[in-house]
Amino acid sequence: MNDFNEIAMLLLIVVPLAGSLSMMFMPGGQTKETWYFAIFIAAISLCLSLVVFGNYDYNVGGFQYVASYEWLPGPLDISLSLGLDGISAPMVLLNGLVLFGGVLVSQTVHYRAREFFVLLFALAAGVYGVFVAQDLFFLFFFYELAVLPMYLLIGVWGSSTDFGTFLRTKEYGAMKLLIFLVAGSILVWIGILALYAESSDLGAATFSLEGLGQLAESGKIDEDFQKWVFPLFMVGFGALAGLWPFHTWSPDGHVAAPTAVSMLHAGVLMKLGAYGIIRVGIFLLPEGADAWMPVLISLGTINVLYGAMSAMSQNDLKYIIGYSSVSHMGYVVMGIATLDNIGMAGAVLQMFAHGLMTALMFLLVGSIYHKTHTRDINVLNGLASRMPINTFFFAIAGLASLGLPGLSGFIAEFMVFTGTFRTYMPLGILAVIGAALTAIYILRLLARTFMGEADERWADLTDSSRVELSVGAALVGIMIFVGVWPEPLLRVINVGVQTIPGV
Amino acid sequence: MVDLVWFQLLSAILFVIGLYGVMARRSAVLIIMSIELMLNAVNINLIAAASHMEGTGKFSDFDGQLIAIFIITVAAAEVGLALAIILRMFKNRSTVNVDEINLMKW
Amino acid sequence: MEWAWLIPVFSFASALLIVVFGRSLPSKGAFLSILAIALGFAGFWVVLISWMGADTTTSGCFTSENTHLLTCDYERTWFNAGAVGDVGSVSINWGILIDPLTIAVLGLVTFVALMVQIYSLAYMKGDTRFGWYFAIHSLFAAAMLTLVLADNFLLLYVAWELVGICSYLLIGFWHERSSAREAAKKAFIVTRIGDVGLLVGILLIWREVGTFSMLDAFEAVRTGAMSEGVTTVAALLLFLGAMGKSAQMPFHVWLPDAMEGPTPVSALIHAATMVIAGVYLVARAFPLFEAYDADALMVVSVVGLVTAFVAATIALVATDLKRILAYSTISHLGLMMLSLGAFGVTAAVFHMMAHGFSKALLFLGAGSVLHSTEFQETGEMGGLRKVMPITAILFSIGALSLGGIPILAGFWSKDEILIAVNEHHNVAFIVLTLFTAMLSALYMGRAMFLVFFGPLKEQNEHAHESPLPMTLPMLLLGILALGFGLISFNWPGNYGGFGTFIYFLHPHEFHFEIWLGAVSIVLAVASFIAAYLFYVKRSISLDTVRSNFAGILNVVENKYYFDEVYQWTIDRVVLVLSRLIAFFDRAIVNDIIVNGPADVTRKFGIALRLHVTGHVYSYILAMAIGSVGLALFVWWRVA
Amino acid sequence: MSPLSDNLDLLTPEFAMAGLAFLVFALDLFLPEGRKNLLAFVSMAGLAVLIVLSLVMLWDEDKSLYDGLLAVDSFSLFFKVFFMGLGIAIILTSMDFVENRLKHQGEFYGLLLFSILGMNVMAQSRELLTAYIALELLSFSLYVMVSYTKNSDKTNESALKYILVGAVSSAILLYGVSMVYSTLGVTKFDEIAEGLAIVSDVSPALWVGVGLILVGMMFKVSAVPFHMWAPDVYEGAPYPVTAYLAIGSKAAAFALILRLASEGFVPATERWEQWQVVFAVLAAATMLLGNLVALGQKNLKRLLAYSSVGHVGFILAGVTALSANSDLASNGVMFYLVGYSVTNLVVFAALISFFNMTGREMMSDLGGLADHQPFLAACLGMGLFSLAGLPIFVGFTMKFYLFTAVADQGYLWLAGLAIFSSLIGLYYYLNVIRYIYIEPALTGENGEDLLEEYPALTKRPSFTLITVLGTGSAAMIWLGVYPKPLIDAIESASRAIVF
Repeated sequence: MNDFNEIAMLLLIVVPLAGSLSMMFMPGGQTKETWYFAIFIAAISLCLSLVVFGNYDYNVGGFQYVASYEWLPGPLDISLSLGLDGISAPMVLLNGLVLFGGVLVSQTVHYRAREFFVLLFALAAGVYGVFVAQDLFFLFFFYELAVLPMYLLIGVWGSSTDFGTFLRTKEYGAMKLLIFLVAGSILVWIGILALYAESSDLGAATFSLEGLGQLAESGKIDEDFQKWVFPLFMVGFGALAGLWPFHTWSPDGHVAAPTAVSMLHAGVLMKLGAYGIIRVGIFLLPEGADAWMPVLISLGTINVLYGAMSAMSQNDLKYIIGYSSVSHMGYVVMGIATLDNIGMAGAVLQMFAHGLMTALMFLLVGSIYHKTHTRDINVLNGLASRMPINTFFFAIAGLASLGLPGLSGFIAEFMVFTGTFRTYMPLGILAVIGAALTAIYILRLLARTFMGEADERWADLTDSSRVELSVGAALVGIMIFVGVWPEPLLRVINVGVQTIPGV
Repeated sequence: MVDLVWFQLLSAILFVIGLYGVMARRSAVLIIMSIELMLNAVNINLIAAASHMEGTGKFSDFDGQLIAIFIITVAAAEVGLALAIILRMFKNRSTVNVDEINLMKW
Repeated sequence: MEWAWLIPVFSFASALLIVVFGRSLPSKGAFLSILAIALGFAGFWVVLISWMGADTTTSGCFTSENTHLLTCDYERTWFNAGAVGDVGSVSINWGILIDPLTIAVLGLVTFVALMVQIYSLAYMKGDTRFGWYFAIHSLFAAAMLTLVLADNFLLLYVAWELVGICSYLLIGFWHERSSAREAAKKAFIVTRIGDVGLLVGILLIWREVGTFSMLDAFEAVRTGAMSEGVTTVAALLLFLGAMGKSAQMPFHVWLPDAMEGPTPVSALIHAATMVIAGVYLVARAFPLFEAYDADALMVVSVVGLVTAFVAATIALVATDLKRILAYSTISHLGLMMLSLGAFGVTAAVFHMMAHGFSKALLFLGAGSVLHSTEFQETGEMGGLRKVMPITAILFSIGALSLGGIPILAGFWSKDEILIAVNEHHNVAFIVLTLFTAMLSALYMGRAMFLVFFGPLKEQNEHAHESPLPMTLPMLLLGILALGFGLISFNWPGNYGGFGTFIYFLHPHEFHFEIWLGAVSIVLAVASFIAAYLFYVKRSISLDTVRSNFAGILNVVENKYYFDEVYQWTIDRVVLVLSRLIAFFDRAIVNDIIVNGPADVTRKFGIALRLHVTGHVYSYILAMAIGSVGLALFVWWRVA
Repeated sequence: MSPLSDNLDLLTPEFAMAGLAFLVFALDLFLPEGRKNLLAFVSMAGLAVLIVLSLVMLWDEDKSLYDGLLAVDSFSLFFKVFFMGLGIAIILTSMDFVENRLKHQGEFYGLLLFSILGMNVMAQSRELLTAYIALELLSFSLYVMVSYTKNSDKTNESALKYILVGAVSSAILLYGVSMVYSTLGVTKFDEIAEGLAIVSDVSPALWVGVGLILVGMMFKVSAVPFHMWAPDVYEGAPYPVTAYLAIGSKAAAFALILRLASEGFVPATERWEQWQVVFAVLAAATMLLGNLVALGQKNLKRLLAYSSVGHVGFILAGVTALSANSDLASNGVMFYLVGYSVTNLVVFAALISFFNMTGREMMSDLGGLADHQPFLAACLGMGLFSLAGLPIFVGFTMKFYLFTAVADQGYLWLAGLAIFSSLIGLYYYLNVIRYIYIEPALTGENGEDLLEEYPALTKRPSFTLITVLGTGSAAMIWLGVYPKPLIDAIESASRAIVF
């Protein structure tokens, strides 16, 4: 059984990667067939994700299905080590879900569909890789792999928008996104090299998370060293998590990105950053983390409030959701920065919850944009009467976003609040206020876009397609399920959080 | 015997003159000649060093002279090649003034 | 009683079923909703009876040290935050807490909800979103019942938010109207401000006590584990939540606007049930409020009194029938708060129920009028008793009850409040309370007379009495509005009156303060007569009164400019700040801090390329300089 | 002291290579104009045979010939095979170009073979004069190849600049050699190391000499501030020659630098640690300037020239990190050389293919390439991503390896700077990718469709180029995800020079 799981872990990376490579050789122009094949690959990935998540034994905890494949022995000591713990297991599941949903709704991609899926699966493979890698080299390898296809995905299949006073072209969005994220990753890279050099000085040169973790645990890593290296990871990974003030790539990226890419981008990609802060920053540099947490949690709080305030005066649906992502990732950051078992578990759950919620929102916005060719909430109106299903889903997603109990977002935010109250109470209060601000922009969006009398120009609009309906229903179902009964997810997360040093 | 330092000094002066010529001259042919001057500075240095310290046990072979001969040979070939290119240049552009040879820049 | 959790679950299930299968169900699933709430009502009786028969030996039941009441608590783990057994982990429970307070409110909610849903069958007939309406109604009922049953603050908060969202959805039910849309948004956001306080309060209590269980929190307060400062702050924070939900000043602005929703919704949510959640919360968390020096209670009573008075004055001048009722609701909610602030838990709960039945009745009556005349302004009505007699009678019962005419339910409960206020507060309070009570009678009389008495207008001649599904619920509610007050008496048997059923610390035998009762009766009757003279006989000219108080009236008619202040705050502060931040984000953070270095780098690169001049001698010069530099550098490093 | 004829057989591949070159020259005389293509195949076949021959004959050899002038060890074998392999690839890449755009095809291949011979000897030489001669053999061949399209003004100019600057640089190099010679009296690397280690006085002559030798090397690899010739020469030279310059001559120079540094400088450990930082500064300046200046380039060849300057900076950072007790840095440098060559080969092959079709070489000309040449676009895109250092391509892995080595030697700041420079690099690589994938196809000057003007754009690239592109791309990915076999070979090679 264990062998089976180990293989499944390897396949998690191999299947999308192989799918990506093999699609390169498919004949071009056959959109439908390509889509079917993509669904096939995504379905396998989803099944694998479910399998590894389902088989994770939360009674035992720790890293499971640990397997190591020799890659470069010798002084560098790099091996493809895989393992799953309570933090990465939900993330793997999330990626499986969002990927599958994203591929399904990419039915509307007709232009160079083959290349689109090639890149999409490369991205997915990277994301899976980051979540299961137990070696800094591979973690970083997959991290960059997940970022790289974004440029083309946005640049080629994205859309440019003129906002009157300023213009956001897809080229700009794509370029900024990639440069920004790679700029973040260079800090990470420097941090990784510094860690390696340090471990080499200590006579145990390695990139393996386990080895470095043992060094950290034994307290051999100098505290001053930790204190200057940790911010590298904090800011580097933080950039991908949308940490203020390194967040501007995110809304602009969303505005330019096509639907499936936005889904994956906000749904899972931003989580890589937060995951990296936990997995690399806090696990390997506990003392450094401890010293920097006040800064991190302050930034997280700014994220929450600033994102919400910015979202409030946006007029483009995607900007609103983009800034809302910034705001919500703030809760993740805050939860992490509490270094508290509830706060941290809340952060991980928030990653999952926000992933689903925001994916759903982008799906729906994509559907609206596809049909109306606008995302301006001043132009759209009364869509509820034309697209009741879409409206319903959007309302659910919006309500999840404003932290309505019974939906996944609430449990997560609530746990973050509790964690924060135990550690940094004043900031916790600000976070609660931030959650209230969310209501303002979400309701504004709902009121402007969906409610009211529909214009005549929207008379011919059709509701969500069957594919969108099923994806939306599935996502809503999971959101409600997690909101009502989070225990299946939380018990896994709880044991994962348990092992974080300093918690 | 004259001290080695003087030879080194002579060689250095020659070399710098050659270098100056390379930079100051505008005709490609004269630049080539300046380069020859630099190479000859090298040769003087080598031969002086080799002959000066013969028998001190430091220099077991005629290395210096050997190198010098090689340099002379290679330099001859180099000049030949360079002149061919300059000739080609003159045929195409009717000038060998390096001031005018800057189609490609930045 | 362990199975009491089923009561909300019925309604949850019905909501879910209607959403998923609604289109293919007969009557779009409305019957499911009614069935569920009827089961809930039955459940209420089961709970009541089994509680009566229970004692401390019953599983889960014990006598509360705080209230001295028989309390039953049942809980199951919902989820664990943090691994089980770890330091700092918390188990979060589903739990129900059954004590008389729960039971009383349970009865109110299930009964009124049942009535209103039956009423809605006819009222909402033909609406395009008929099924959706009932789905939310069910969801609301479920959430409200959960709120009432919850044994921990977290679950209460969950339900609290859910009722809020249902209210939002129902106010905005006719979202095609922009006023409805705005009202819904306003309602949600204003209450949400209060919710911030509530959540912060809950988390603060958790921080101190380490659990969300109410009983544990009360215990901590009682034993002094929670310090005075924290307790007071927590209580005030909870009260902030209550103020939002129960439309206390200055958060009352949403409730009048909420009248944009269908009238049965106003009856159920914005009169009888949801808005009392705040009062319920304060009553439920009373041990927190009354602990130590009960500083928090002072705040509660002042807020309640001011609200009651201010809202009453507005109700007096409002012209929209539903808005009159809405301000009346606010005013009465204020009275309940005032009562709580005066340690009158029993009185508050009693009034909550009496008001609930009466106000629901009034709204349903108003709905009946609206349904038939399609007018909402009282100016357009008059004399309707001639065409809709049943409605007229029932509406009048409700109005008289709220006005405080003896033997009707409202009289008894108002009297209890007056007694509580008289006992615990100074003269100013009781005077103002009495004055408010008088105003209450006055505006009730005004509404009643303006609508149903006087000459019938031509435009209303086609109006007709409403169908049975509408009148029957009104009738049932009318009976309660008439007779509910009787439960306050000591009846033979082991029932010792309402004050022995619900109390805090010690039972209140029913008693009657003669002079207070007399004053209040006189005031109420006089007010009704005055109203009759003003609005039916027109024997006292309104215009002279108006001209005498023109300045004040202007302020009152503009609702004390609350809306304007809020609007200004939002337009000039929040939105401006938001635009500022958005602009800052785009223009400063993005265009300067992010794009800036990138542009500078690129321009620098472009400028830097000029060093490759294209002249071969400059290359050689660079090389020469480089050679000298490099050689010297090597030498310098070594030397 | 061994006689000159000692172990002469170990040089068989070199003799054979010279013979092959002469054979090509000779055959050229006899072949009719239309059949010159045959020469390419002869050269390639010869190179292939020589690769096999070298592998069979020299496997596991570790000999020093002619009293230590030449080394036949696994290091030189590695580079020999690498260079000859590159030769085959370059010939494949240039065949179309040579056939359609150049005269005197025979001499082209012959000169190419001679330059490879020079490169092979560079990798083997352990003595300054030998190294110099080999270097000049390579340079002279390149001078001629650069000026191959002799009627083009640009080509003339680049050839003239190249030879003038090159001659000056070799004069400087020789002057450095003469200084070292006149102070230490030796020219062999290992003896230089001994001399540097024991010499106690810090005579300027010696160290300035060492510095000037470095200048000669740095010119060859076009490190800042000796890089200015590179963009001009790259731009003016015929496309395949540009590719060859960027890939081959640079790799050979680095092979020489590696051996010189690890046999001549590093063993004098204390001294090396003193002036190691010189390399670090050179590296830093090179990588920063190369990448920065590339930001403003419009011409693809110039862009790639500056980009290669940037990469040289990275490799120099690796050279900085050479150490007597760890082979990580030399492994890293070699891995980088191989990876960079493969990647650049793919990029150039794709660009040459495009040039063959259109004769255009500006960045904006690539607009819409993905639409009419998806395969070309994909290869070019992958190559550029690899150059930018993104996974799953070798560019990422090689950078990671090299920078780790740099950081491990305590030069974390240099590694950090290198990583930062690659970020700058990413921008302009992405810019090219933007044209390929995002921008619409360019229309001609009169608004006509590019496709109409260049009907070749609708046809497939030639078979030879597809071969190069396909294998190159596959190698790029393969080395990126599983470099172990290559690293094993590199480790055994670097053992020959490090320990």
